[in-house]
Amino acid sequence: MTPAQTWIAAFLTLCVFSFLYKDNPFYRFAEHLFVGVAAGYLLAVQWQNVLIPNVWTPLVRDQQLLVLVPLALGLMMLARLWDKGAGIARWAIAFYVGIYSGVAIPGYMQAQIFAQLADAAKPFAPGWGAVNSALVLIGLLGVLAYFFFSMPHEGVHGAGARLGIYFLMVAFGASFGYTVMARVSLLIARVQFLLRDWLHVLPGS
Amino acid sequence: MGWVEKLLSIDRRIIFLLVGAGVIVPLLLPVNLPVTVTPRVQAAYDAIDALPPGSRVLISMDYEPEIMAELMPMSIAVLRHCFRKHIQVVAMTLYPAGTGLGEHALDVASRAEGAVRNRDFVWLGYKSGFQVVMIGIGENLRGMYPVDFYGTPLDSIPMMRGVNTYAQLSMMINLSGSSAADYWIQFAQGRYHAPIVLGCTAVMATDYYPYLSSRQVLGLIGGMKGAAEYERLIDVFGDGRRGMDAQSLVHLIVVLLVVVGNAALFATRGGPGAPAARPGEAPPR
Amino acid sequence: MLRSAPVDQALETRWFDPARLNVLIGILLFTAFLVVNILRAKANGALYVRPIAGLKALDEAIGRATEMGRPVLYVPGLSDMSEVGTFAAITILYRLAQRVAEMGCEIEVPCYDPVVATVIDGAARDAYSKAGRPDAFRPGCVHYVSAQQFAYVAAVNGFMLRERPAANVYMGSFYAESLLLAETGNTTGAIQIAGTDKVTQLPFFVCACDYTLLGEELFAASAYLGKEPVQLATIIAQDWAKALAAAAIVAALLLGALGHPQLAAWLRIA
Amino acid sequence: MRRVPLLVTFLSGAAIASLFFIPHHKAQAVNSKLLEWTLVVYAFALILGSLSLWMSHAKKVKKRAEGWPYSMVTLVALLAIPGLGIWKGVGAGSPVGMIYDTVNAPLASSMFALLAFVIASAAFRAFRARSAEATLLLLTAIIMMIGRVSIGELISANLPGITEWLLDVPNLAAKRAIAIGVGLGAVSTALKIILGIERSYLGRS
Repeated sequence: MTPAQTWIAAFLTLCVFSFLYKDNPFYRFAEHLFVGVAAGYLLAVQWQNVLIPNVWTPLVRDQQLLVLVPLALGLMMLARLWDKGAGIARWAIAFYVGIYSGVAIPGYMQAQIFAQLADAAKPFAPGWGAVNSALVLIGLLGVLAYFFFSMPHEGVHGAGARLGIYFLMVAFGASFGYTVMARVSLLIARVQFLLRDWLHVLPGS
Repeated sequence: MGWVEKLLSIDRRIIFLLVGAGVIVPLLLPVNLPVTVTPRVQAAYDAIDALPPGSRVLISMDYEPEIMAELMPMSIAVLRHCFRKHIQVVAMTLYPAGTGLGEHALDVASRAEGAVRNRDFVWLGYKSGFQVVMIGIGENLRGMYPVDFYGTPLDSIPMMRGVNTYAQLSMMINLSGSSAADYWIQFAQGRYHAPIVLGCTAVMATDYYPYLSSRQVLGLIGGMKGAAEYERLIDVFGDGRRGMDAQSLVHLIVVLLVVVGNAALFATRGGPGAPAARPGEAPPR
Repeated sequence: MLRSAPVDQALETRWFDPARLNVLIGILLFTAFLVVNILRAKANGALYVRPIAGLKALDEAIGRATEMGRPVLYVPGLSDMSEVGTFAAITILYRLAQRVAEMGCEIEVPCYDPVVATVIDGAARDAYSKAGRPDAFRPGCVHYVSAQQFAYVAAVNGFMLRERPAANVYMGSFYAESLLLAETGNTTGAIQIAGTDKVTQLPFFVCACDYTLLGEELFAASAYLGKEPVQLATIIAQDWAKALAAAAIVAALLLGALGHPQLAAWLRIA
Repeated sequence: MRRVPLLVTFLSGAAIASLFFIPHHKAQAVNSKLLEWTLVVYAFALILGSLSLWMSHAKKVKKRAEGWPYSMVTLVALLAIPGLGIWKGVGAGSPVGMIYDTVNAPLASSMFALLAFVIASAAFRAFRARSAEATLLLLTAIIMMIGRVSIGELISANLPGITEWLLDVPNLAAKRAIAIGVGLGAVSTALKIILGIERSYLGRS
């Protein structure tokens, strides 16, 4: 980054942090700038990385007429700009939704269900490991019981579900702790930027 | 108003100041607390370390600047490790804004280890569409990337000789800040059986333990702390380790806030000054 | 310039991958469960599905909003149509909008994804018609805000602070923004009900909201709210699949211990 | 005509789901093509969204509504960035790339870093041990927060081991059950969509 870029970046960083004191014009400016730049950037990227290589080049240079299909679907999407076009836009939405549903079915079945089943069915580790393997199995069955909807949580099933919720809470606690860790890391990096790259009071990387 | 109520109604800006100080002070006055290596990071290191010199790995750096704090230090550390071991790197990103970051990581790491572009690494840059790219590499890498980021045909790059699918790559290393990691597991690992080492943000880390257990992922580097551990393993002092003092202190502050908040509430429970519960409030499940 | 030898790659010419047979059987079995339960539901009507705590609260929340004359805020997650959580969010909104229309209170739906915004707008209009009050639909109550995570959050937080909705409902796929949204909602004193399949965000919703639908409860909720036999049947099909999964694990472990590892091997993915 | 979108969803979904099982290179080429088409549809949807964003801010400016100068900032960025991007590209080193690094990146990372502050204040006011479950969640979170950083090792050499166990056993059990459950939920939703049982995405049920 050039010094001018560093100063702009530092200014914008401080604009955002000023929100911690209270909502103010600097923050509002930064927020609106952010919305515009982000939306504009996404558009530019889609143009350069999708519309040019996947529509323009194959159509104009290579004369692949098949490209007319996605182009037509895309234009149908734009028909939504008018109230009467809603019906036409549905066709494009239907295609889009169909593709991603179709990808999801075998994708989830394989990588999320079968992979986990296969691993859960692995023989127990020897020694103390077996205790852990057994706990994992019990927790797994308990949480599955919790997510069983067609029976009331009573009797053995209720007890299993109760156990399941405790396992869930420990897992949530773990995620929680890690999330705190992640956000703190991001703040550290921001402060490093301000102190090192902008103010030069920290040694360089 | 008793002291407990006063404490509970403290201005949140005082807490913000506390957090700010918790980050700034240790950065200015580091004590360099020790970093212990955890088993999952060790496993990631070992998996990469076990590759023979001359192996080729695919590294996808799938993150944008807002979370580079967590992923850039580990990208540099992993790349340095590869270069040091003479493992050739095919690098790419699935995010347009990741191109500058990936280039930067390669630049820092290659300079530190004396690696050379097109001999020790190739930079493919950005391509759009997660699944499209991942399946594309599984079928025909040159179909996806006829040329590298700088326009050099892959066919004229010596280290790319014979490389055209996951089958010719010893490992897929994903340094990811998003669901791209799930797709790499689903496609590169699930469909094409590439061994995967994953580096991700700390938030994502706990979600991948089932995949570690099922060996769909061989090792896991989580967040800035994971990067710090990796830096220790390859014996360098980077941004990961530099941040660890502040990380420790702020964690301590957050824990204290939880404890104090709960203790204060406990002290007032049932007392005359107890804050009335909001209508509709129920215990969280 | 150095030229490498052309890459010799045998092209795949098989028309079926036998290693994926298990996945195919899994899908077929599940489809069968679905069909059987739909037939059962059509034959005898009511199927039992246990109540989901957060859902009962939805009615309470709408009632409170109506009494107070303040709107209900509905956040359909920060994902696009490729995410299943988004579909659940749309279905739940459809049911919610019907009740809102019946009770005669206002709803506000800011959207993150432009495609989702178009889809939800259509669904909401339809829900109002179905409730018999198409005129009560206020155009513009469903709108696209920003496809940038934090720009979106800034706008929604602003709405919460200014308009003080009586109830905030967060349903769908949520990411880092969950806590910022739920915390702001908490300070305005709204009833908050959340549901997400993104597990990492659940702790924040659990702590900051009054009710939280955990993981797949989100999917179940979308079916449950409709109370239509066909939708309930899908919940039961999922339960059957879960029971089968648990049985398969236990059976594979037992058989494995007795020296028959075939079932465990069959479950392995390729 | 009302049934056409349902047919489109069914055909596209069923096709791409079947292609999962067909490794033939020609089938896989079709697979890639279909996925590529969705990228084009998305690009057009983004144009649609950006137009609606433009219109809402333009309306504010036209009406001189409260805060309209901020909307001007958004409009200028929304016009200038795609213009520059189409003209000069968006890669590293291009003007848009530089604007991204100088404006968007610091804004986004600062916004993200705000979360560190918000978490701390929420930790004090909202994270309450109001029930056995919530207590378990908070206790796990505290152990994780302390045990995963250096300071935890100074407190007790066993802490890192405990956190690893929490991740490896209860966390694994719960996350695995959730993976299976969410996977089934996803497969079921996707099946319902393809089979036309779930139609709310088309604006009618």
